[in-house]
Amino acid sequence: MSESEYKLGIAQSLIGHGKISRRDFIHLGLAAGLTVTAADKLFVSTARAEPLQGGFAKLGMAHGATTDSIDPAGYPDTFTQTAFSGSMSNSLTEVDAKGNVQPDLAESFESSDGAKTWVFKLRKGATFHNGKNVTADDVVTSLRYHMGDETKSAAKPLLEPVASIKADGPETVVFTLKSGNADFPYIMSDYHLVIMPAKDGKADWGSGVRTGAFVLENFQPGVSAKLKRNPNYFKNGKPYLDEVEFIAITDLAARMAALSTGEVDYIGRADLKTLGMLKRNPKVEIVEVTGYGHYTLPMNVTVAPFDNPDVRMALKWAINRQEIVDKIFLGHATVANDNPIAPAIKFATNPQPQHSFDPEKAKHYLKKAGMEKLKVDLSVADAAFAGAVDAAALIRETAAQCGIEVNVVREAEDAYWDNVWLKKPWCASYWSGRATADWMFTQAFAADSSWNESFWKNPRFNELLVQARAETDEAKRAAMYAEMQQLTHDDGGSIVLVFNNFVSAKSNKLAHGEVAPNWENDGLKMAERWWIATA
Amino acid sequence: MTSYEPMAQVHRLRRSRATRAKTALKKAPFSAWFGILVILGYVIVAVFAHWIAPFGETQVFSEAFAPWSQQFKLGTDQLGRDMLTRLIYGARNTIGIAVATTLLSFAVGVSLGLLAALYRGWLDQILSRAVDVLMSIPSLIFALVLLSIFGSSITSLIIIIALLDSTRVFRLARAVGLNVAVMEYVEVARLRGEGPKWIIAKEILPNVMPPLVAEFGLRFCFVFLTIAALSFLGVGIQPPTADWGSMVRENATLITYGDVTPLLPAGAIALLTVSVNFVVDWFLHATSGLRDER
Amino acid sequence: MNPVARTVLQRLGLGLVTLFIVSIIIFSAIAMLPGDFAKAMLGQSATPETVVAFQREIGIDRPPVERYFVWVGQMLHGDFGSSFASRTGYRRTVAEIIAPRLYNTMFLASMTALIAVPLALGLGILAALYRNGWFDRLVNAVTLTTISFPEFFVAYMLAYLVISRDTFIGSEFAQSLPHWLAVSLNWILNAVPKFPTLSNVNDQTPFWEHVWRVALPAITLTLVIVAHMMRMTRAAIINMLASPYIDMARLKGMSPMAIVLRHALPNAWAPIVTVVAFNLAYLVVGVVVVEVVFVYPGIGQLMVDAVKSRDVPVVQACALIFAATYILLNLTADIISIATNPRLLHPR
Amino acid sequence: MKGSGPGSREKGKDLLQIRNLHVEGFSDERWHPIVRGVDLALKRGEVLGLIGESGAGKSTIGLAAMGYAKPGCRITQGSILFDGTDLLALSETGRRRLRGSRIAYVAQSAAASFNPAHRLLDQTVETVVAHGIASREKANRSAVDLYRRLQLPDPETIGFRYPHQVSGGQLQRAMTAMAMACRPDLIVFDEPTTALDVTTQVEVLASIRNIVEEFNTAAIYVTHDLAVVAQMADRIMVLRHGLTVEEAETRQMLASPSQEYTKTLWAVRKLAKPEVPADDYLLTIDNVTAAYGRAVKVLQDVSIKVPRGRTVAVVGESGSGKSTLARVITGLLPPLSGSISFAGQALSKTLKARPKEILRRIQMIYQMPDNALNPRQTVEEVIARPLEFYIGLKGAQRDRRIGELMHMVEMSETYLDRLPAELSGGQKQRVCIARALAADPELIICDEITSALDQIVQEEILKLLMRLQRELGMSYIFITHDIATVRAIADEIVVMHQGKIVEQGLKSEVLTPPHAPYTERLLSSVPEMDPDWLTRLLASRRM
Repeated sequence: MSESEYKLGIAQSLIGHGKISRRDFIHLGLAAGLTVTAADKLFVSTARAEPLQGGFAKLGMAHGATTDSIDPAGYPDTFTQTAFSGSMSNSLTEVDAKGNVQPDLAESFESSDGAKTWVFKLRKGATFHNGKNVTADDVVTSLRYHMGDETKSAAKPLLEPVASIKADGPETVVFTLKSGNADFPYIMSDYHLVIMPAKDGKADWGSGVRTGAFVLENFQPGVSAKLKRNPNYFKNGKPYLDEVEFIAITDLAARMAALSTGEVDYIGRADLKTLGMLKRNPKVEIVEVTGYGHYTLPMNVTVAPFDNPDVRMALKWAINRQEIVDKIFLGHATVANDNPIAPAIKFATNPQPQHSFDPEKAKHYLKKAGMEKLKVDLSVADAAFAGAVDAAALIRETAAQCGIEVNVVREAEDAYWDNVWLKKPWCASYWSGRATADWMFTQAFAADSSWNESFWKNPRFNELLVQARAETDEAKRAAMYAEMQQLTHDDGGSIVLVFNNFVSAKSNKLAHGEVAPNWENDGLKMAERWWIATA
Repeated sequence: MTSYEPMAQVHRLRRSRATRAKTALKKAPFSAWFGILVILGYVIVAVFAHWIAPFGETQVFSEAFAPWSQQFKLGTDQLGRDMLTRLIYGARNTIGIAVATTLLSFAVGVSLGLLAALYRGWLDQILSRAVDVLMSIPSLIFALVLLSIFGSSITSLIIIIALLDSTRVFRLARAVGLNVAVMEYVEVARLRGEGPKWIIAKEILPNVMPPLVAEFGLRFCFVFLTIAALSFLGVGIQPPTADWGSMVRENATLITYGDVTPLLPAGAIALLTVSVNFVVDWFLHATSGLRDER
Repeated sequence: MNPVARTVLQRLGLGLVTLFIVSIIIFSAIAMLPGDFAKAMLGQSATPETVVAFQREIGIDRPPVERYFVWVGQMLHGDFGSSFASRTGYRRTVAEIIAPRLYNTMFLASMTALIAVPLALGLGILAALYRNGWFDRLVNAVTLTTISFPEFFVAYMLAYLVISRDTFIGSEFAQSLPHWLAVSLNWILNAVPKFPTLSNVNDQTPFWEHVWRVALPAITLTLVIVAHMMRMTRAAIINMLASPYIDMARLKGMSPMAIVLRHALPNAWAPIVTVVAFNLAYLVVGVVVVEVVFVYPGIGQLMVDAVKSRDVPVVQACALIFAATYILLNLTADIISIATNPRLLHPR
Repeated sequence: MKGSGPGSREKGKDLLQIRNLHVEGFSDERWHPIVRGVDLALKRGEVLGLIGESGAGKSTIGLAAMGYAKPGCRITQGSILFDGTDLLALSETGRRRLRGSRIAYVAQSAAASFNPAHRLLDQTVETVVAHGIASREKANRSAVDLYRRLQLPDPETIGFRYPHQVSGGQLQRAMTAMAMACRPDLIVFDEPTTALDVTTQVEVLASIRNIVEEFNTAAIYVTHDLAVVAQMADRIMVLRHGLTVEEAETRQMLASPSQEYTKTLWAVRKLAKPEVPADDYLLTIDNVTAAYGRAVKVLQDVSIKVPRGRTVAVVGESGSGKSTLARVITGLLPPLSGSISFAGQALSKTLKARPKEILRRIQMIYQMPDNALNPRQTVEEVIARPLEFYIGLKGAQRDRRIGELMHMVEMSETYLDRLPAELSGGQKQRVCIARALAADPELIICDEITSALDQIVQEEILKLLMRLQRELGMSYIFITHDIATVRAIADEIVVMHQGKIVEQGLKSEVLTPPHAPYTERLLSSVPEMDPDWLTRLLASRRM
């Protein structure tokens, strides 16, 4: 090893601690016989490998409203989810970048009784921001906040299958479920189910005292939230950043401009249209990950003509999904196949045949249904998902070639979920996706789910759903889930159009590891996981 | 001229309104000519949109964001619809809606304003106070609320904006109407025993036309921009109907990168409003009878 | 009674009635909107039980008429009430929600007014002085053009100017231009100060940074409102120039500047201040679009947000503030009109 | 001037010489001449009267003497030598320096010509200060002095008032003070008393004459009123259609006008009609009291009887309530008390309550035909409407009747498709008369219908009305402030002052002494064609 190589080695170790600048490092690299590019690459990869401590990041969020609060019963969008759940708080578990459930505030969890009883052990030494130890009582109170008749929590249906929660000593929590569920730990990773200190037997969310990597310093609803590093965080070394500020920038153009001018270091939901142009900016990088989220067009199968499976099939063949991916999502999405389970999720299959735009097949099924022509209303608003109206416009054009007249009804954006979804026979809908097949099916396809958006009640499907949930043999489970996915594909009332990508953009000042796909903004935990790349 | 010998005066043919307009046009400055030609152009495009446009309003082609080419003169939009076609239909929809709105707003505002000016008293009080109330509510936000209640259909768009806008028309009509209502020829008509319909239609209205016509142009521009702003906030004219406001909004992020696509509809809006303003300017100047110094 | 005092009292009384009616209109309008706060908040994840529990907690399960009178009762005690975003033990009063937003809005409005009003008056006076000359035509054409663009477009264009300082030279557009043109355009762009395109401020923002942050919105609004005020100033002055006393002033040998400033302007204040008041009111109540584009936390966006989430107490308060602003500014305009008109100020 | 008083004036060198002046005005899309080659000379201390009908170009010449052309006018030819300097050759700045300081102007309507936004004193001294002639304090003191000399009340404080707080006659004097402030060499008086009541006019004329004499200022006095100019001018120039008709010393001009046109001007004053006593009464007004709002009563306890087929002249100055009387009769202003009966029947107080037939029988003609004719309606439309409305005439019948009416008012049918703007003042008034006649009325209320017209036209209109009365037998209520008109047309006279009737009766009774005191004052204030009239009147009043 030459002297310069030796120096380079030392320098490399210094990068991790932020003690050497990119420029100095490249100088050393040149001395060691590297090219500038190679030295730079080495610097970046080393820097990534060894996160730096310290620094301040401004993160532009695509949401934010004056009604936002730190109450975990709400958290309607990425601002509150990222700033309050992901950065400030912990749930019992979390989902890693590979899609596997990992303990978070819990240290371990195990099941018994056919996955009906779950025991979670809490992490020792985990404290709230005010120094108090996290106890099983806190966990029980926090979760009960989302249960019962009086709760207003959006997470209430999640905990519906839970029969009882008990504290077993200060460090153990025991869940008894109404029926077995092998994926229960995944549910405990939900962003609503954060652990708060108990106060007089009630979850104290108002104080903002949580367990997470950051402590809330200043919050102006709809404007910004500033958080400071929690020095006593239970995860060693984390977080890397000293301070983060979340800024609500709901206007797309403004968000893009803010990143371009360096006024923020990161933006969620980048503009797909101008992504190509944004890429040209050498100071900006795109962060893209295929998520679990998907856009659907649920048909109410209890209402004519959607009660006829052939009509449903005709419509499934009358849509050009690739065109929608290309035009609405500009390629930043994956064609879906009327199967809500994203390819990255365990047990995902791709049922055959792949549904694509085929006027002949569409006409064939239409004829099979005993119809020459079909006229249906499609109720949409961009409140369902951005681009829903445009997508409907495209569907109208392709369906027309199959003898189907799709009348696009523009619904009001306000109260869309209240007035259109689950009310109109055919509408647009969005699912941010769930980490497991069971979770997804249970919420959106199970016969008794209040969110069964197509009112689809396939006996075989529902039978399999219950069996698979409690089945612990992986191979058998896989077979069951494959059959269920085939059923939703062939018979189901939801047209699953595409899986969306989470497309965000950051300045090269920020660095990160592998990005988690379960939620936006690195599984909502970017503040905890990301760091400043260069000194 | 004196009437020293009234009967002997040489008979001079009264010039018809058309010839008057002709002479006025001849004297019109360049800006007015420019404005008139542009407005005419827009009207022709709007009326004959169906025949002029190369493609259908919502016809989709495979290539989105196609560059300018022989087939797509101005390229295609985000869904692969021909930009030129959208612009042309946008002219029809946007101008049509703005004209309808402005006409309705004037029908309501002028008739009520002149009635208030003629009768004064409690009718004037009630109308004026109602207008005060309406004007004190920010119109953009109020329109937003009303559109959410009644839905963003074109009919409700026209009616709501027209009603909110008619408050300003009412004020102007009332003010100019008051000036005319005190004229002696109106008194003559009242002494004759004429009803309000005659007095407003025949005695007052013809004499308040110049300021009202000028205001019509300005309100038209304002309505136009209001619709664009509402489209920007997502409650204006709804897709897939082509309209310039939402076309700008859909592509607004492109501006940041110097792409000219969103400039086209915005330019179309601006060109029209500038033209209308030029014509109004000239019209006001020509009818005010006010002569500036040489 | 002094005519000013009489007008003020009379108009304030009327203003109160107006405010009362506005509150009824807004309340009924919001009541007629589909959905309510609970449904809006829960969105897709709503279940009937959670909605009912939510409604009960914030009291919107009561009939609207009852809620309205409760609200009026609070108002009469000077209490603007609590936002629906409040929770048990975590009260968010309307006043504390609105106060910073109102400050921001007033800040932007005053800054714009400080630029726009003197500019408009100055340009209007000069245009009247050199009427029909090249200066007049130029100012007229430029201002006409600026009001002809939708304001969000003006806003985006300004933001583009700032962004393109860095990106212009590399853009396709620049490459399609001749080199010398691209270079000189780039040079001009670099002369533009690097105004922030993001005007987000909060209560900890220092004063001068606040000023700096609202530069772009203030310039946008200036471009939007200057034309109207300037044209009215010009028109009002020129209108006065046809008066016999202007002829008299000319025959007294006054210079054109003295005629405009001393003889025409003092009599033209009434229409000018009316238009200025109208535009100032617009600066307070009508800038929601600009707030959205520059992410400025003003009261307009707050009201739009509150309408979307059906947060009735906040909507009501915003509407009343807007209406009061409008009434007070108009009253001010009237007072100035009276104060500048000796006939009204000193009746015979 | 007439060599009376202490400061008998000596005339000095030539001050102003205008040669071959041509001025054009722009209207109807073209330039056409207003003044067509006028020569004029004025010596220091001399007063020249310019007289003529409207459109004669007299005001334009007055302004040209200042090197000024109104907006929309231009001086195309000629020279204007003021004290040896050609004003037209000077720069605008140079001319501006002369205006106000050496040549001053007194306008017709002081109320309109004072800037309403500034106090009188500020406006009086403005030129002095702006031209840098004196300091502000000195100018203020001098202004107060001028106010005193012009016999303004409270000269110390009147300057602190705003124009609207001062009466018309006082304003006109204040304007003279403003013109005098720089002690100019020349003042142009442009009809300074035309808008004033006769009694006020006398005082203003006297003040102006005094001050001009006192400072030995040269003046151009523009007016249409011969009697007035006779009091003021040393020399008179008669103008017509932009040309000089004749020019002479005042006394000579009055005594023996040489031109035919001048003689017609002189002749107007002599129209008179013998009175005819009443035999039957059409309209009876009993103890009527009226007010606008709750303000001061404008009419107090007024009783008038209007005989059938005769003319009652209601005479009074502005504010006497004579126009209010017309509004009460027509029903526009319901009286507070009292009653009116028409043709033996009680007349409803409000317009609304009156049937169409009653409305038809009472018609009204206004002072300003410009305001009384809808500028957007053609003559035909104007006359046709009452025919259709009251009588229900249609088609050929209506057209024939329109022709008859046009004939009655001595107008050619070729005017039928004209708009009011295309008619002269006299023609407009004829159209108004035709409109009134169209209703076939029994009573016509004429509210100052001749006062906006030139004298010759006035006479034609009066003759027309008298002829129509003879032929159609209508009654007239003739509201006027002009004694000459009263002499011409009235059978009976009602003199009003401050809302009350001062005197009423047959014309001969009222016009022959002894008069009521107010009538005396009114009658004596009417200027006469005698150059010494003013001097005599002032002398007699001083006694």
